[in-house]
Amino acid sequence: MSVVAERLTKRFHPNAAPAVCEVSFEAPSGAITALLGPSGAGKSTVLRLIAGLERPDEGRVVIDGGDVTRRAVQKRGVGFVFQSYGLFDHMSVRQNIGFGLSVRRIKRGEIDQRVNELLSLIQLEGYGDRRPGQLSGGQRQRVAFARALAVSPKILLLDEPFGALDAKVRVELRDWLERLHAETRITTLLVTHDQEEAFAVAERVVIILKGRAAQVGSPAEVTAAPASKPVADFLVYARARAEAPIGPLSARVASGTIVGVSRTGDRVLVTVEAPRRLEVELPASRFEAMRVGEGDSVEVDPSTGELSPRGR
Amino acid sequence: MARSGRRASERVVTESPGVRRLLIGAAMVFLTLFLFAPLAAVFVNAFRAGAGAYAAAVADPGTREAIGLTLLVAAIVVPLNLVFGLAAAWLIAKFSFRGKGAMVTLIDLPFSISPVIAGLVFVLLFGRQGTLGPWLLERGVQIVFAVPGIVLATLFVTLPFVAREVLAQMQTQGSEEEEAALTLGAGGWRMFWSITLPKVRWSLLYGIVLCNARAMGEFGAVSVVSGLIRGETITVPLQVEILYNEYQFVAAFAVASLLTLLALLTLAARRFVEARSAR
Amino acid sequence: MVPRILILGAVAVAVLASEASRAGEPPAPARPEKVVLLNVSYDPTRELYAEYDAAFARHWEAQTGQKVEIKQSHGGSGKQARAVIDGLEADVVTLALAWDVDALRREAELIPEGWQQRLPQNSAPYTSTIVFVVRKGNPKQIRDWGDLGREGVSVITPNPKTSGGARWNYLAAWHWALERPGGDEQKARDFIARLFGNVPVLDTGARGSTTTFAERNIGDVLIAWENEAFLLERDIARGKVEIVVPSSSILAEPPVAIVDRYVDKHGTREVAEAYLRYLYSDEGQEIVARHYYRPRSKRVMARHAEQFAKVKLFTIDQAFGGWEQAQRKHFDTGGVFDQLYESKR
Amino acid sequence: MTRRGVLPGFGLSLGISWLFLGLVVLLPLSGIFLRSFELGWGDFWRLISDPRTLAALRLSFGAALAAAVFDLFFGLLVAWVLARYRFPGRGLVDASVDLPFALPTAVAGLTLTALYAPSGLFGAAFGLLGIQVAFAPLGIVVAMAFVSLPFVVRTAQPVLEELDPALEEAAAVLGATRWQTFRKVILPNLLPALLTGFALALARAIGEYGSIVFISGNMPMRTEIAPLLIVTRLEQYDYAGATALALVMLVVAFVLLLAINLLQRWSRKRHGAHVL
Repeated sequence: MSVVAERLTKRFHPNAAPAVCEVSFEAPSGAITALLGPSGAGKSTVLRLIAGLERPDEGRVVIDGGDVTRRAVQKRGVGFVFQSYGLFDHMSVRQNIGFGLSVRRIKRGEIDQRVNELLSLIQLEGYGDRRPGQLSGGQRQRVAFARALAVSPKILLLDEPFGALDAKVRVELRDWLERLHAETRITTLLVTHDQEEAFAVAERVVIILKGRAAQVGSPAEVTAAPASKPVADFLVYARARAEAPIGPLSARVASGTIVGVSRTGDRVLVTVEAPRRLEVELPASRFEAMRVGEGDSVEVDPSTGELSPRGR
Repeated sequence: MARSGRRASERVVTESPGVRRLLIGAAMVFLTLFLFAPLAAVFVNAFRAGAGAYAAAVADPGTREAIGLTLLVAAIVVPLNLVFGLAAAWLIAKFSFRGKGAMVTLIDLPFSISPVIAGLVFVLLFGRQGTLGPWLLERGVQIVFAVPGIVLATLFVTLPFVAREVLAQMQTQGSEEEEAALTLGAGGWRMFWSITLPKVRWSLLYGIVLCNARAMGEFGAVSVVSGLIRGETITVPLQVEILYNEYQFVAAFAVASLLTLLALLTLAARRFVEARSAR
Repeated sequence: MVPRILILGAVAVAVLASEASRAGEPPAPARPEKVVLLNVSYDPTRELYAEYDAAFARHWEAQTGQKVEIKQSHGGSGKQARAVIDGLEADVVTLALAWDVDALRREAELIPEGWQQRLPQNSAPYTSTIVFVVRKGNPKQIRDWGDLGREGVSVITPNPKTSGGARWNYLAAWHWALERPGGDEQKARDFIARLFGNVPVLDTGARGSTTTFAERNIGDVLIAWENEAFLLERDIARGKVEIVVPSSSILAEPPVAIVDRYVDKHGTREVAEAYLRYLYSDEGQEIVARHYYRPRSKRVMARHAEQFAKVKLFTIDQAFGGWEQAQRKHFDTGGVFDQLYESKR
Repeated sequence: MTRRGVLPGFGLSLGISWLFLGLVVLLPLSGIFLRSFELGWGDFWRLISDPRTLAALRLSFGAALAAAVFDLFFGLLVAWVLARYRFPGRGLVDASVDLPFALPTAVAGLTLTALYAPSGLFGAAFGLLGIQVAFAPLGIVVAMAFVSLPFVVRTAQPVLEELDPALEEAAAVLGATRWQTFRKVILPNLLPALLTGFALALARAIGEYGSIVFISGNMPMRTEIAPLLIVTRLEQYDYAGATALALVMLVVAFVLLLAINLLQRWSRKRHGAHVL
């Protein structure tokens, strides 16, 4: 059940540079493939194009040898785990997991049986009747996994699945994902900006920079021979971030001072001393709306690259 | 990040274009018949006899006096509402105290009470047969069937507007800036004028606009306490009814069109305020 | 801080209240330069008093040198009486029926017993009667009261519970049915039931009914005051309606009275009395006749005789033994009228 | 929230607030209660249970319910279109939805009557179908629905705008059709806001007076609404009857207000949406 992306291109605004530009790669059957890149590089859009949540302007999506580019999202047989989980807050955990089955008009008994299996798979046996709002972040993430797996998808698409979790839970869940994958051997695509995460779980890595697939290969290949200077720069930068000590749970947002601003087209690369050096790339219009410049204090969320002026 | 810039119409997970067009069409047909047709009917009827008749109707002394009274009532009621609205919003947003829930309910109450009852309560209180009426009338103080009654009834029905608008904004804003001002040595009034008021200025403005529209347009409560004395206790909405009853239909609609213009201005003000406060 | 704002509040209330005291209040020994009268009246007299007030002001100033401004309030007769009882400080009331004026005595002792004998002709300086207004050409062939109970005839009349005029309508119809050959109480009741069964819209006041009939084109026949019918036929709906006079009708006597309690408070008794008396003068009667009310003065009546139809008229005292009895039997809560409506359910 | 002692103005704002509420709301309202206590249960019951009063109450509640249901459907349609689609004139339409709030009710009554009376544009059209609108219960429903339409639109619209797109996308990926997604995912999330809008519309419709006296025809037992009956009773010097009916309406207003507050709390817990 391989997934092939062929020259996928997507523009959100007719006059702007494409968010995704001629991206091609193959995600081999039964493996985990990571889409790795900085925030705003277009990784999530690639994943959404594969899922059918966006329509490509050009290019094709081939799943298991069949062209699904024009196929509706409901019919692609994919499982998708959203960064914000997208759990139905008005349903119990059980109803959430069983949702995909119930819309297929499967019998109650079968649904219950399948849901019980999945609850034990995600180690939340006693939690079936709770509402998602009553669970912790890690538990909610696992429910989102179970819900995606319930319909027996051919491929599993994960959009920054651990992005909203703190460091400790991230590592735990990553291990759990590896074990889950070992059991199911389901073809998986994982979007992440975290090099360590990508290299730890993925057999294949697609590095995406500025909407283009900059390099495709195994983690070892990519590290050994970066295809270009931007890839090398990105890997160094991402490694530096991964190795920097991550503070207590709340320290997701770092404060710092802008030390450099460089413009390319409609995007701006902002360098922040915080006190580590962080680089954040964002659309020029958004940067201008913040009315900050070199020497100003800002707050940076390293996990998402969000930049916000301080003290407003 | 690209996703936040996506426009709703570009969603893939949405209705098919056909369904979309059908829903938009249905909504537009509905609003045209249900909302815009009555609006247009006001002006069509007002100008049925030409611009001359319209001007004559608006310039009629009875109408001019009604406009004068309505402006007077609004000029009394709106500032009182402003004082009350700011005080109540500040109190509820910033402090917890006994009776707070009751206070919020009381502020909301005029929204859900029939305007007729709003008029009735003042007749029962200040009428000659009322509880306080005889005592006051003996001393030459007339409330109902005079301007004070109209002011009170209008105040009753408009009481929630400023308070609710400002309260909603104060609750979302928090108090950090006020506290900062205090630690920097600002006095209470200084803090209020230079921090709190600017922070809530848009909701305050909108509350005032709404309050004013309601004050000028109130009919039910005012009609119960008015006494309908020509040139003295007739407001613009009552003048509309009187003209209607005098077979002066064009004039009735002409005066009604003034109130309609006020309503349209109110809507425009809302757009303006929303656009400004969204920045 | 708290007491200060309480004081501010109290001051504000006091300011509001002081605005309440109306002009021309303390009874002055010498005549003040200007005096204000409030005449609380019912709906169809708007045009009449607009002209009469101006005439009286000229007359009074010529006679005494004092200016007089007359403020008018118009509404449903019962509603107006209620407002006066509740403190609308009318110097004079000119209402649709004696029952409503008498309410000022019954409910609040604003006027003394025997108020109706203080002015000539039962305190009714003008009278009117009840007639029909039909569509041009009288397509439904309506000739008399009996036709209003026919199937397929749509009748417009206001609500007798709230409108003085409507009570005259109702009583005229009732008495006609009672007085027919072979008529009795039960037949009258049935007839009234049929008549009101033909009423699609029951407005609160006479003016509302006229509007319904003339402007909204509802109904085949409007039961109306004679003066209101003339107004329709000659001005508002000229060429679209005509008047039909029934075989018998009631002599409606709209009474006038000064409100003793209030004129004494305002010091306006003299001018208020003169205001009402002037209604009986030749000039007053002439204005009354011009507005299609029937003048009491034989001389004035003779001049306008051709405009008023000859119709057999009965008074409420003759036919019903006075307002007290009529009201109690027909219009009080649970009376004949309520029974008719409630039995229709 | 317990910040007393840090921020100034507690005493002052407490004084002003209670002064206004006391003088303008509490004192006048207590008058109604005092008056009805003078009645006693027997009298009160007799006044409330007479057929005409019952008919008026039945009409007021029935018509208000019908109007609120009408608003629920069409308000949701309008809110959906405004929140989800972009089309020419959308801004104008969005602004004009509040028209019934801003338009004085007397004007609404005047113009609706002109349109829906048998001689009016719509009245004539309905007449061809044999349906009478003005001066019939249907006219009352139309006026009530008109004045309270914005409540449903303005409660539902922000929720629709702020609903996480991931919810609908998740449902789609899991195989739900658009209609299933609407029914099982969107509607339950919308429910508290819709119910709040419904209750607000209901409260407003029950109390509405100005627009209805023009359009209703005011026939006892048929098209006489409860607020009008209060006025009628007053005009017949029947203070007891007016007060008793007013008390019933007041109690209903209280109950609805309580329900609205609870619904809004529920809704806010879910979405942080706020109305009025």
